[in-house]
Amino acid sequence: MLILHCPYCGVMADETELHGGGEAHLTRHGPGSSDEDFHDYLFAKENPRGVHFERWRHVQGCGKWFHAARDTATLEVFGTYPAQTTEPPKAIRKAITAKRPGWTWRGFSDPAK
Amino acid sequence: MRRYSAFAIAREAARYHSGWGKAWSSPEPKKKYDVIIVGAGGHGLATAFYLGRNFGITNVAVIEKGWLGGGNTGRNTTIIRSNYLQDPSAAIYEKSRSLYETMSQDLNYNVMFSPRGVMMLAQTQAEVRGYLRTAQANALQGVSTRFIQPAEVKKLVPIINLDGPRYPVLGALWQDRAGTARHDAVAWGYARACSDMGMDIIQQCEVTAVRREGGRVVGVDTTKGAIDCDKLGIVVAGNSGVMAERAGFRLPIESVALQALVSEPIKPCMDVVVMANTVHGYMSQSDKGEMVIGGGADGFNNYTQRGSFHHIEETVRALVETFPMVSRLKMLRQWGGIVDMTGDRSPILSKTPVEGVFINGGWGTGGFKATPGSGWAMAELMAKGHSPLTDEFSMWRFKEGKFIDESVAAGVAH
Amino acid sequence: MSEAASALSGAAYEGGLVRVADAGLQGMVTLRGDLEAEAIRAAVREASGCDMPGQRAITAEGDAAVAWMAPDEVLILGPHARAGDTCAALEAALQGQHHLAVNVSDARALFTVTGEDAAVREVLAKLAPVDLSPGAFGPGDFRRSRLAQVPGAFWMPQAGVMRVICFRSVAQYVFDLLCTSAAPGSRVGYFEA
Amino acid sequence: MSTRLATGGRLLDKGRQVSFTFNGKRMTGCAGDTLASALLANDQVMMGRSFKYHRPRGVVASGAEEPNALVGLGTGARFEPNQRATTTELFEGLSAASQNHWPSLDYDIGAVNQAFARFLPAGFYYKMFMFPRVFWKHVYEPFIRQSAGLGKAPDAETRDADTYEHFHAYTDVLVIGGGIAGLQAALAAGRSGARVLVMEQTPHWGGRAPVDGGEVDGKPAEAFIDAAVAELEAMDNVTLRLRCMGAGVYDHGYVLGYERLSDHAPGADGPRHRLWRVRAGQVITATGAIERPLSFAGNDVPGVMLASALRDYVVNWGVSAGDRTVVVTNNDDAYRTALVLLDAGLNVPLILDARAGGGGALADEARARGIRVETGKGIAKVKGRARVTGVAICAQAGEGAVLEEVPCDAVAMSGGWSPVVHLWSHCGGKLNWDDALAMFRPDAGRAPTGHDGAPFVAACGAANGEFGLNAILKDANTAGQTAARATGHKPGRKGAPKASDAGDEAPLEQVWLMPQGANIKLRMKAWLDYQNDVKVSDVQLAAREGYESVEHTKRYTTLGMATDQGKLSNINGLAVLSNVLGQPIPQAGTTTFRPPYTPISMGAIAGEARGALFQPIRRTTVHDWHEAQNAYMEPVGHWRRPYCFPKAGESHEDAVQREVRATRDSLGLLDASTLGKLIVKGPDAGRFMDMMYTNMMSNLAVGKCRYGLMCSENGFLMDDGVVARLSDDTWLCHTTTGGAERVHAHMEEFLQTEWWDWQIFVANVTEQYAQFGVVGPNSRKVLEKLGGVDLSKEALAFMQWTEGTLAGIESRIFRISFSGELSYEVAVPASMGRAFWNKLLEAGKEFGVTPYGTEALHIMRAEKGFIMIGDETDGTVIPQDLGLNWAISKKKEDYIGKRAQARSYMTNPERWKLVGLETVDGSVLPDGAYAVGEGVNANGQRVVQGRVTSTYHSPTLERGIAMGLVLHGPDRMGEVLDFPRLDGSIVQAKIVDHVWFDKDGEKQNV
Repeated sequence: MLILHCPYCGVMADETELHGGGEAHLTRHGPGSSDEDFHDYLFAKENPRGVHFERWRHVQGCGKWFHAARDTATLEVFGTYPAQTTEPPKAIRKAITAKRPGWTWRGFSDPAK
Repeated sequence: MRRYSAFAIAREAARYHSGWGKAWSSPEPKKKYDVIIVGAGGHGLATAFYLGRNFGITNVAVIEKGWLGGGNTGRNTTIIRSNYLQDPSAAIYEKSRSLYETMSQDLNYNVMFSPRGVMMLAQTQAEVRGYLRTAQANALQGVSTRFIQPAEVKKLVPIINLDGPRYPVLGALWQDRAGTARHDAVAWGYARACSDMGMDIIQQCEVTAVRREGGRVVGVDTTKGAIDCDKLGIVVAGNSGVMAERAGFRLPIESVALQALVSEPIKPCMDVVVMANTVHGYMSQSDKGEMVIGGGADGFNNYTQRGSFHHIEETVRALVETFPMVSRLKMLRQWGGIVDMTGDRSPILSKTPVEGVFINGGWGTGGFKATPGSGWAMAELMAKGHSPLTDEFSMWRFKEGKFIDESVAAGVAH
Repeated sequence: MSEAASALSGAAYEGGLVRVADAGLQGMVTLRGDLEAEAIRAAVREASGCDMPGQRAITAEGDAAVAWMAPDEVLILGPHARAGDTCAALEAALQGQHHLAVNVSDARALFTVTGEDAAVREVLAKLAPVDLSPGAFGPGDFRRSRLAQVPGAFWMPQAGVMRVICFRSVAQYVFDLLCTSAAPGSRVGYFEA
Repeated sequence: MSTRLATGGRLLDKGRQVSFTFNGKRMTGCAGDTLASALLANDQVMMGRSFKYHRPRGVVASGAEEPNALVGLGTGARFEPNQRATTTELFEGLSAASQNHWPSLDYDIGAVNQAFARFLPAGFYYKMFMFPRVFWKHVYEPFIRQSAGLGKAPDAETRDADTYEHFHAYTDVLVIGGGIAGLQAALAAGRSGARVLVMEQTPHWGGRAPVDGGEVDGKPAEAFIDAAVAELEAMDNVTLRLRCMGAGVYDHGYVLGYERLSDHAPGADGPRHRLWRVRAGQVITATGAIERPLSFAGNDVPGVMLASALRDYVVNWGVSAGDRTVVVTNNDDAYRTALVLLDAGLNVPLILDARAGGGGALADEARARGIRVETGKGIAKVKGRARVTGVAICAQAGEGAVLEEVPCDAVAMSGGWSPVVHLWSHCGGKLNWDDALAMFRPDAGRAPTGHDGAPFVAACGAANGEFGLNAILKDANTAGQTAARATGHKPGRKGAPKASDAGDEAPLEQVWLMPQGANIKLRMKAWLDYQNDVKVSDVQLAAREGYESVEHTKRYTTLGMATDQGKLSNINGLAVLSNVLGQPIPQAGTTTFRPPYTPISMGAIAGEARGALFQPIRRTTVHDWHEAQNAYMEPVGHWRRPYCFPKAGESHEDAVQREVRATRDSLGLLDASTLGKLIVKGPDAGRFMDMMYTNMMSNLAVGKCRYGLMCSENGFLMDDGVVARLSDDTWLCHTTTGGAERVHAHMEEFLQTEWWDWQIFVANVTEQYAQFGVVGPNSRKVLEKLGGVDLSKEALAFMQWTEGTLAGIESRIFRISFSGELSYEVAVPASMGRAFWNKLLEAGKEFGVTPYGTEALHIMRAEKGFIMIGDETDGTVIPQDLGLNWAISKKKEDYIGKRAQARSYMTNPERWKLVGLETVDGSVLPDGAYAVGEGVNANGQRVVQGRVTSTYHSPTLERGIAMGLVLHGPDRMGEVLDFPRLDGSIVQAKIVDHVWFDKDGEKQNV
């Protein structure tokens, strides 16, 4: 029973107000992309035991999509941020580094490096 | 192996059961095996068993990081059925169901397969059509199912409320040879039989790396040292993604927590398994008398194996609506199991980009019922390089857009 | 428009912890746009007489109010008969400014829950995963959440009064929920000062 | 015998007699009794039968940990099985029945199992019942099921008479447990100004302290409790709840509280149970500790009880379990029981202290008061079957040779205490083994962590392994202050009050089996798990057979899996297992603690969601009218739509056929309000629409409508509907019923997470409008009759829309057709929906206006060859399969789903394609039937080459028509396929064009 901060509403929203949307920071691959890229876009989802970036929608609330950085093994939430970005904000990445030094996720890692 | 029987028990009773030996041995690993199976859950042990039984491959180790049968094998709701819509699913689940029928005798271990019948309620017109279609498909697949009318539903399940204010029961898809089994016993029975064939079941041993040479597997590193092998089967529900990464490839799988609960035990009141998919609840009664209830999956990646609450809530209210007497029972225990979900919610039984490495995972919510069939098919795949039961379950099907989607019976209407 | 009917035609429930009533026809206009833009703020002020509310707030003036729905959305409340005109006025005022103004008066139902302040809070707290203690929620606040199994929103024009909005099609469900939550003998006593 | 004492009973109101029945026998207790104490007062020590061997069982404990005293409580609509007598408050008229026996508690046929106990060791069922195979289902299993189970099932046709509710509470600090630790923690936290919620599962504050004695600040513990409660009650920021159990601790500070409001007063106003759904910043578990039984032969004979429970019964409820009580212990605490019994005037012939060195100050006191104390001794065996008659004494160090037999009618046993760590552990709190105190206690360094990664649960008092009033109060005070600080409050300086602890206690000695060398016969009678009948010998057998992990042992023997979840048995079982394996206890580890702490009612979990509130029913503005016409309604999503409107005596099938004919002949009305309506507006709306739909939508002219298809990114057809262009920058999208929310979410997802720089707003206006299909040759006439809008062919051509005032009501009129008839859909504001519907009915009278339902809608669309989402599509179908290539723009570079549809299997010519199907004999093809091909596949399954997607009897064509997906279908017109029926017979159908009705569109274009 998660509770996540909605960066739009400013509330700590109960999981029952939210809808999980899977992996964050996807790059859409449309016509012209390779089979490999298209497959990865739709199916090859990150599934780490540890730091993970994912999408949530505050569906029973302001209706906005946001991103969360969360540990899938401890459920610790390092931070949430609006979905209108292609990479996690530096502050979020720093917050993760403080708790999980040496973390990486896809191409992202400690901003100091 | 000491044969189990009533006579053996009677003999042992005379000496207060002091003569029973170990059900399986727990040896230290050898330097090398023909085949290593990672994961001593039901599927992994079954794979080893059929490698030996069907292909004579017995130089096998089953490596388990925890205790055998300690994962989803012991956390599921024990339902066994094969009334699937799509041909590839029906094939492997029906194979599985038929193996369950003789499993106790095959293993000389009573797994209490109880062919009490599984009923899937149709509560909307769309579900009626969906299950009629399934019944048609099953008839051609050699799976014995029937679409039954409400009166027969009530006869089979006296505690059901046919006329709920929200979703009256319009009929049901009924598979009378489906049922339940004692989940732990399946793992224990296979373990004992594997051990008896000379296979090594190595518990408390984690595989930390998969060693490869020239794109081919040569062995694994474990917490009990390096072990060589010619072939490697990864059968680690809930951890498939993590193990695949150690073998150097990615899987189209996500891990989520699936919720389940049981009530306090009561005297027998329901002889069949009932699944109500419109309202998201299913229930059966264990031999101990507990009502065994399956809930939904959390909508986010999760490795905690902890119970969550709101899916339980949704399930319980569905059951109270469908079986009003449930209202005055009590929830005894709830838990979560980590299940692997693929892009089409069907499993992956497949070769992998690493030669000699085979993957069996992604069973989602359907793993337990598939245990023997999955082991049978996986053994054939590993021994022969292909199996008609696994051909459609390749990990590359997603790239082609060739899905095995079982959710279609619950189509959305107008 | 004498034949116009609200979702439950003025149904009311008394005899429980609080009074629950269908508040009748209510004008509601959804306005989406850049809430920081002066043109939008001015148009809202012009159309409602209210200031642009801040995050999760509601401002009121006379029979009008403006509720913060999302960072790019407000709900303008006013008399039912005037909603169409409000839309048209916004449309006219916001020529050239990206926005969407749409009359949603009939898409929704509005209920009024009145009674002892603590009891009113309690009735809602049985349904919504929201901290409804006086320190966390009070007049001026506006909250979108869920009411048991459906989306809803609510605010307190004053102590002891809660206004609850839901979609029109589930008006009966929400009314029944509120009445059930207000059933006699179900006082919780959590919000007593 | 057990009896009511003249003195004692601090919780009783002895002046108020309460009558109740047990197994039909009338009995009397006092207000304040539990059912268990009242039964004891009536000399009813035996309260049930065990699960496996059906042995007679008496009450063992006095609280939530009770394994034996389970009863069926109440009758009829308020019957509930498996209620613990120890936590059931007595009320006037209570009716209870013992369980798991036939024909009666005293004479139980099932008790024959005892005679076979030797043949029924742990896991016996895994080793037998295998032959002959069919016997499992028909003989063995039914027998096992019948003898297992506990209470009887509530009646199937009776409906629960009670109601339930949920309550969402937010608090800084949640204290679970209202003993002195909980109260002190609450005081410490409450004084800081933090919001505090305290839950106590019993109806009383103070926990064990008033029974165990001791002084706080120089006054009796009870006075401290009263003062603490008074101070807490006076704080505005503190809420106290009795009869409210902390049931489960979940992730991110989520806690379930289970409040039993009227279990003690059935039928009272209000809900029976309330489920608290708490979000707490910090959780303090002050849940106390539970005494452990000792494992000796016959430790399950009625009359053998926990020493603390015997004490509780005397002090709290003024009842004695027996006149002569032998105390057996491995620690000093049990001496308190002996002293309390003496104080109550009861006889304690003997204290058996398994420790060679005996006890401390309390032991001295016992001796001083004349009690015989034997050290280094234990019980070899309890005498008696349905009731203790005496004990046989032996040396603890030996193998059980009997030294002496002592007559008695009760045994008080104490094997030490186990902190209640359940709630600490639910969410991942870890434990340490304390070898001196022989218990697992919370490891504060490995507490459960919350959303911020910081610990959010702290245990205090006995739950934290602290014993003695001083230590408990200090620990609790610290926990309260720490929790306050963690939630941003500043705790005061005030320390814990000083308490007077009893004198020195001698250390406990670990005793896991009595005597330590007990032979197999004794071990087979030494119970670990009372309810599930698991004995020391069973655990030993499991370990010997290789079930070495604690999870294996638990599952093989069923230890700890009963309704008490092993509260009394887990540690004892674990210790026995560890001893067999020759490993220290912590190495074996514990099983996982799962919520709830004690079972909670399903009714409470469902809460208000039952009956009409089970799920929302969405209603259109004319829902009531439909119901008043006795329409047969079908659920579609959360909506209910009329399937048909049968007249009196008319079958559903006949009604549907009538509705179709009436519509095609004259005029039909359809409530289409459930169709989704989304407005898409903005400078970039055109290109957005082109991405959302497979068709080109940006070039749709204002005033016109176009049928559009929407796919998922995975290529599959997900929705369809008519799109109208309202203005230069605004489109109105119709979706399927129930599709509105899904499609809206789909649009918002792409807008917010993919193209957030595009200027578009989407609004869901589905419910703003009531929308009605006015269908049939007379549809124009009836609308013209209503008047106000020019609906001539010239003014409003097919696939156009207009706005105006129809019959005085502001309307938007779409000239579209899903039936092939001349047809309009009219949208009016929902507040005018019913009024407009009435006007349509009134004006339509002269045309024989016929409201029709979803099935007639289906038939008419099928006759016309239109596909239906959910019939022709099932999530695996792409538009190309349905011959809808005309609706897929070739000009567009991209749309959602386009890339997916280019994958190899999507372009495979072997994909089944949509065709019409006509049975050769005119009959209706069975729903879902498959067309078979030649032979079988590699898995022995019949080869198939197509399937029916929808099938109807067409009243227009007076024959069966169907649509289906068939291999190379469109190239095989005229071919006849075989469709097996479920009975095995074959129905043949010819492949035909799937448009039957008015292929050229002459009717809809008039």
